Amino acid sequence: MLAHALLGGVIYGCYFALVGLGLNLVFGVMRIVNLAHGDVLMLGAYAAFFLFHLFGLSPFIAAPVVIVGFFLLGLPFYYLVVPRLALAKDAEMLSLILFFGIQQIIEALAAIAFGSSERSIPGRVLGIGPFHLLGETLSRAWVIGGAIAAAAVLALYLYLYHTRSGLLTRAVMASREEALASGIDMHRISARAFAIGLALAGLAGVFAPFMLGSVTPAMGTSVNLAAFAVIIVGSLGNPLGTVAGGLIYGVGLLLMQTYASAWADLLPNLLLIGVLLVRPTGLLGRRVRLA
Amino acid sequence: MPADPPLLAARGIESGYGKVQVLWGAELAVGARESVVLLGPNGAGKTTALKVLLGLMPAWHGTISFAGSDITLWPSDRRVRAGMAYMSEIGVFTALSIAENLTIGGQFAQPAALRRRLDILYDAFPDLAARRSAAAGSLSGGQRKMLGIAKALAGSPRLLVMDEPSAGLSPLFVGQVITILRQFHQDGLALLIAEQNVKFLDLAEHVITLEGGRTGFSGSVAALMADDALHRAYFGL
Amino acid sequence: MSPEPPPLLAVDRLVKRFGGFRALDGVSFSLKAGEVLGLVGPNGSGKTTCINTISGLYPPDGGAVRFAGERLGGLAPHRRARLGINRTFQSPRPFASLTVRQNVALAAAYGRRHGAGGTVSLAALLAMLELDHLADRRAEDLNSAQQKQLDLARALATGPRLLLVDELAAGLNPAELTRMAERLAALARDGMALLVVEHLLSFLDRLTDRVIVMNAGREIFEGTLAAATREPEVVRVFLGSDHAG
Amino acid sequence: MRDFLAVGLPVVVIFALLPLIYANQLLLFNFVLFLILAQGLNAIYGFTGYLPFGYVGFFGAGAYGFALAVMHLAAPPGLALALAGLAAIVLAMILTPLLRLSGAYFAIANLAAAQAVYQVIANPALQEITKGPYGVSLASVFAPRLSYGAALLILAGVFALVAWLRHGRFGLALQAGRDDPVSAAMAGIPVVSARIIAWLISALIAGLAGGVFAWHISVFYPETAFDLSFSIFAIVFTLFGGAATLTGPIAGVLLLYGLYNLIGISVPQYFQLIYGALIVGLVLFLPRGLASLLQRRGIDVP
Repeated sequence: MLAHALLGGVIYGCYFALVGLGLNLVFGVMRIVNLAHGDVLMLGAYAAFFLFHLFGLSPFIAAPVVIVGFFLLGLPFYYLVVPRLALAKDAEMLSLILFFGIQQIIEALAAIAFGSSERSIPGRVLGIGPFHLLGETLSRAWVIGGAIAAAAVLALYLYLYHTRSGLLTRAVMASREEALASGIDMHRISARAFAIGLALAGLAGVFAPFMLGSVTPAMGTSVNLAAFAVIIVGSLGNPLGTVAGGLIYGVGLLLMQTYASAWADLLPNLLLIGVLLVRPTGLLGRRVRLA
Repeated sequence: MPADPPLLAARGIESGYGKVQVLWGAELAVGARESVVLLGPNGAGKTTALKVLLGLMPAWHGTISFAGSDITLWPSDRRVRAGMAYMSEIGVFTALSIAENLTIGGQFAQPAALRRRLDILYDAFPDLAARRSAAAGSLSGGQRKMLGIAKALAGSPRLLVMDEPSAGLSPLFVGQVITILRQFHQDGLALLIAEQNVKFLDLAEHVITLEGGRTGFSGSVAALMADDALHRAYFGL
Repeated sequence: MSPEPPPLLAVDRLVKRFGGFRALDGVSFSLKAGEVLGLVGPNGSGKTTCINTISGLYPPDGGAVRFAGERLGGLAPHRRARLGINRTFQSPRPFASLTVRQNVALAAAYGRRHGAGGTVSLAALLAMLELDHLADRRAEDLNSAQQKQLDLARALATGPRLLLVDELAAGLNPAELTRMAERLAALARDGMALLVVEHLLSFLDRLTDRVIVMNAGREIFEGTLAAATREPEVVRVFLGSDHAG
Repeated sequence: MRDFLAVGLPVVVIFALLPLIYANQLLLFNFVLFLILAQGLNAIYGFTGYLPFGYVGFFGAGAYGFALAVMHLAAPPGLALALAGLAAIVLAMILTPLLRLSGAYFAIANLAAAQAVYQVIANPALQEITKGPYGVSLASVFAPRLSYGAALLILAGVFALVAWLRHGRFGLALQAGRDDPVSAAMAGIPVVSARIIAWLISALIAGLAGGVFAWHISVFYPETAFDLSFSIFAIVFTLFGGAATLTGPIAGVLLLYGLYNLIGISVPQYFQLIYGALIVGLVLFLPRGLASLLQRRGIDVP
């Protein structure tokens, strides 16, 4: 049972790393707290649901569609909203309230458009039969969801560390001030990072029906709390630190579900508060700014 | 006196932070291939002046031109693309490697041109060439300064604007910085260096002093020495 | 021989580190009631750090600050204010959304030590700093010179015995400078001890002739201002080389 | 006191008289409830700048504090109400270290805390104590007119408190600490302890609101008492009217909650949509709320 929980935990860890990844990228580059992150994920899940039920398209096709679509929506959205925020005195706090408002809008629109009933995609569309790994039998949908999440994390790594645009993105994360002084076009880089953040959330959403269970318009808040737990446990402002946070979270969640299932829902919240109270700098790295 | 219009000219610059006005009509000009040292004690507005020239802070009043264009309202990335480079007092990204810092400096260059430029820079800065993939944060203060210069030069600028390259440096390193800057200046690079370290006057063809956010003295080093402008700018007594 | 009374402020080998950087590297000096001491030096020499450490914003990493004979240790800033230590800020930090009167009244209500400063009324304080006609304006609507006066008014409202002044002169016009210098001089005549960090030496010159010159967290000269500007070491530090003599 | 007499008291009196001419007492009660909650949020957000997304956690703690006191101690409503307030204060004391965090992290951690409290109370494993997800019934103490009256008393107290915060030395000290904690400390203000007091006061208000809510509706489920809409509504009403004033949150509640009910509760999503759009518009164009329209012209808004 322990081996199963640990193995499942690693798979879930990869998935939750993906859930936190976009949020952390946006925070790292723009110092903006995207409270609508979980709702973007929810929209990705609905996109996958409708592409499957209306057009019979599998999540493997929905994934690239969602990535490209959300990326293209993210660019204008950035220019519409974020530059105005940057002018404010306390941009971080204001961004939180602003995206809270955006979250409410998305959630309401989703409820109006899709209704509030629970939606799901049958797991068999990802392949039939159980999956055997290291002597354990796992759900095939889990393994695929985890593998795609790992691939997305790897893709972001390659972008950040092996392209010029990725280098400039890391430069902005390292020091906004020096990035400006170096003549980096902050808005171009930020808009791109913002759009990538949305695309990653959308991708996580496509596989949410298999990893998180059924989809509802109201799922955003709990996804957000999980995502914040992941990035705060990991390393705030450093997207790749999210992997460690995701793994800790995933393994913790599966262990809780295995040994204390009644209390498993508490994990993200307790982890979040616990880390913030005990070690406000995050377990692994960058500081959470203290008041 | 050169008849050509200056490469960079700033007229009547006023600026500041929030409600605190720091510059009260500063005047500055740098000719093509000229080196200008901006002298003044701390608090005189040197850093602010440079930031306004680079577009990192808005000019409340006044105009700035560079290479014949009015750049007063340009964003800073456009100014850098047009041939201005800025080395801030920090100068480098400590979290990134030496090679990455240089690539950021040359972000607007074509890959082939950047490679050629980096070869030249690594020749000029052998310390950096030996440790290309080391994090800039692992360098000593003097080496960081050298990296900052190399990074600023990676984009092959026409004008290098520097904020206190001597800050935090031992006299030995100050000498090295001056030597390397002289070398690039002789190859045609125009310099505008804000300093309180008078040693940099060795490099200057023209000196401007800032006193309380206004241009004080403007002239040759010899004239500066003849006048007691220097002592007045620093001690105000 | 009656023993000399202890100085009001005694800073003893004070050390403050930020990471590996020693912003204060063993600074010592003392200050008596009614005395004005200037603190000068290039940027980054540790002057403001010195003020921040004495006022309690930074805990010291070594050495001691004694006030009226008592060691302050890690005493919180608001308690130091109530003991009679106060300060102004290099760029003024008013309570932006409160009125000028509220700014000053709060400092008087919370910061005044027992039995102190009963002589100066709020109205007199506002009048002295030319803020009386602005009393009901929000602090954020003042210009920078007025905000500096407000910073000083707020510090004075606590009835300090020691006032730490950080770069008060920058941004003031000549007439304002003259009035400010006269005000500070008057405070010293009334027995207040002043530690004045200042770049504008001509301003400092009107207040005191006793200065400490700092460089790299250490004291490199103590004496009169005039002597300081002739001291080769000081000139070297200010100008960065021995170019000018 | 002037603000209380001019603005607060008339509102209380109007809501005391309205049941005589208007029959929907539950609706009136909800108005009073949101007036209390908005001012309670105002006490912490308006005066210290800390925005508690999980404000509903204190409300829920109060509701369950009341319910548990009635169910297990057979406490009379007055005592149960006091225990409701106490429950919220205890929760706030446990969460006090969150105040060390800067704004955004504080808000999120507070939200997580509210969720955690909900998950504990709704947990089937605790059915013996809390009745878990099956909800509580307090029919034995049901007395809608009394509980409405109690809500009005709480409202009057909360109005008086906020009026005092606006002009009293303590409230000004809080605002000074919000504007600049460093210079506030130099003015002799104990910024941290003042903030903690405001935090406990704000929690107490939500706890009392939760208690009186439990009393008034008498049958409810964990998801009713911990409904995130309580946080959202309180935040929207306060932001819309203008924080750190007495009138702002009142105007927010009367206008927005009035609108909410005027159009009808049947499609709550439309209101969520409108409220979301309002927040976005406020942040981008009017971050200090309606009150700032007047304040900008130099008019003092009570």
